[in-house]
Amino acid sequence: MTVYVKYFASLRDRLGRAGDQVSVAETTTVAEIWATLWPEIALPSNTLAAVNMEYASLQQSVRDGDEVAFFPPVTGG
Amino acid sequence: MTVYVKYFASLRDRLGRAGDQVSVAETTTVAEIWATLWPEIALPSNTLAAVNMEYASLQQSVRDGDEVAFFPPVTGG
Amino acid sequence: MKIELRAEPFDPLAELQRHQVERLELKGRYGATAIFIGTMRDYSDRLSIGRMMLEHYPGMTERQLRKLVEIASQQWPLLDALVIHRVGELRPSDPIVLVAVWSAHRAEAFAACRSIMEELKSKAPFWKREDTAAGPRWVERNTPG
Amino acid sequence: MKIELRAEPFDPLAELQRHQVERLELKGRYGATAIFIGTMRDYSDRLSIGRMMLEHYPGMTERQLRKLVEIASQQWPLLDALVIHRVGELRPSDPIVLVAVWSAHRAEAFAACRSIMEELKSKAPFWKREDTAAGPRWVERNTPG
Repeated sequence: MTVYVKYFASLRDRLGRAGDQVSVAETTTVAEIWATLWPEIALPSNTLAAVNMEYASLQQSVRDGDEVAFFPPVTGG
Repeated sequence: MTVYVKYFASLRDRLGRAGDQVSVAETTTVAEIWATLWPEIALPSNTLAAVNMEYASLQQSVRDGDEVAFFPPVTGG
Repeated sequence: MKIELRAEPFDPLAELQRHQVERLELKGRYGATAIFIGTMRDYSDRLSIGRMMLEHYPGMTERQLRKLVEIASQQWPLLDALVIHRVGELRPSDPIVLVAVWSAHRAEAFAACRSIMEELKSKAPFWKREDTAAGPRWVERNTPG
Repeated sequence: MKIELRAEPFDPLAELQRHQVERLELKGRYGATAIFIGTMRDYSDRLSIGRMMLEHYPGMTERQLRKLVEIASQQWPLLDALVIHRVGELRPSDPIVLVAVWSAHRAEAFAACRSIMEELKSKAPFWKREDTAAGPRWVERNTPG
């Protein structure tokens, strides 16, 4: 299945790109998507994740076509 | 000594006037001023008092020329 | 810091605009503005209200307002504060009170604005007399904050 | 209830004026308006700031803002709420965020306004990058409320 990945703010700057498209097996979790894309970069511990624009845990499974986002702590307001 | 007394809001309406001028002995307290002026009306228990525009207890002594005020709980804002 | 009583209707947003223009030197220094506007409702305890008289104690009211804003300014690092309170005859939807504070960060702005309102409600000598459908009545106490 | 993102500078007081004119049917029903305005300061951690970029996650930001205002509306009896947040390039003294709530009584207005701001700060996906005298830097975390 295909998953669309987005990175924001300092994390995007560090990775050097704003997103990825990745093919993974069914029942893949958010954490496994990161590990597939960035095997040599540990996910920074304060990173937040979202699936389809809702906050998600790293253990959440994703589905075909989902949009997964990784970003640092938010600093609005 | 002479003390100037003011009443406000529902208390003034009930007493039928906005103030009094009263001659009392030295070391008279706020409570005694009320009792002198209104011997037949017990001071309503929620009445607030001020001496020279600062909140005062009923036990506070007043001085010659002081302005003493009695009024119900405040309801501004 | 500015404290005013007004005998005529006032527009809180226009007052804020005017006040900020007078304090241009603060621009860029404050990160937080907390504002409270109290407005006359057209009902109270299920009775329709047509008019309200706001009585005060000239002299003491101003003094107590100034004192409570000064206490808040000592408690929190405020850059500025503005309090305007109506007196006299009000109609429903007329603004009654405006409290605004400016500070570097939001925590102190929220806390000071709320504290000034609560202190004002419990200490500033104002009294409301409502003209209800069932006749005039003095408001006996403020609702807890 | 209205939630908006703005890519250009906005005037919070003018927005409030406009919004209230659109909601004239609420006049006389609300007794309390609590407002918070967050403004860009010209300094941060003792460094002078000349410019700030406010990045967001289009789609998710609006969704999260709407959600947190809805949660506040379920928690307190609000008559109306307005949230406007800037995105894009800001200059010192530019407004960043406006949160306003209208309700019958002050306790719920204060509580809801503050809650919406705290939730926004911790959950709405915005990120600040400041251009300081020492170069650009991402703000790493918000100060506690």
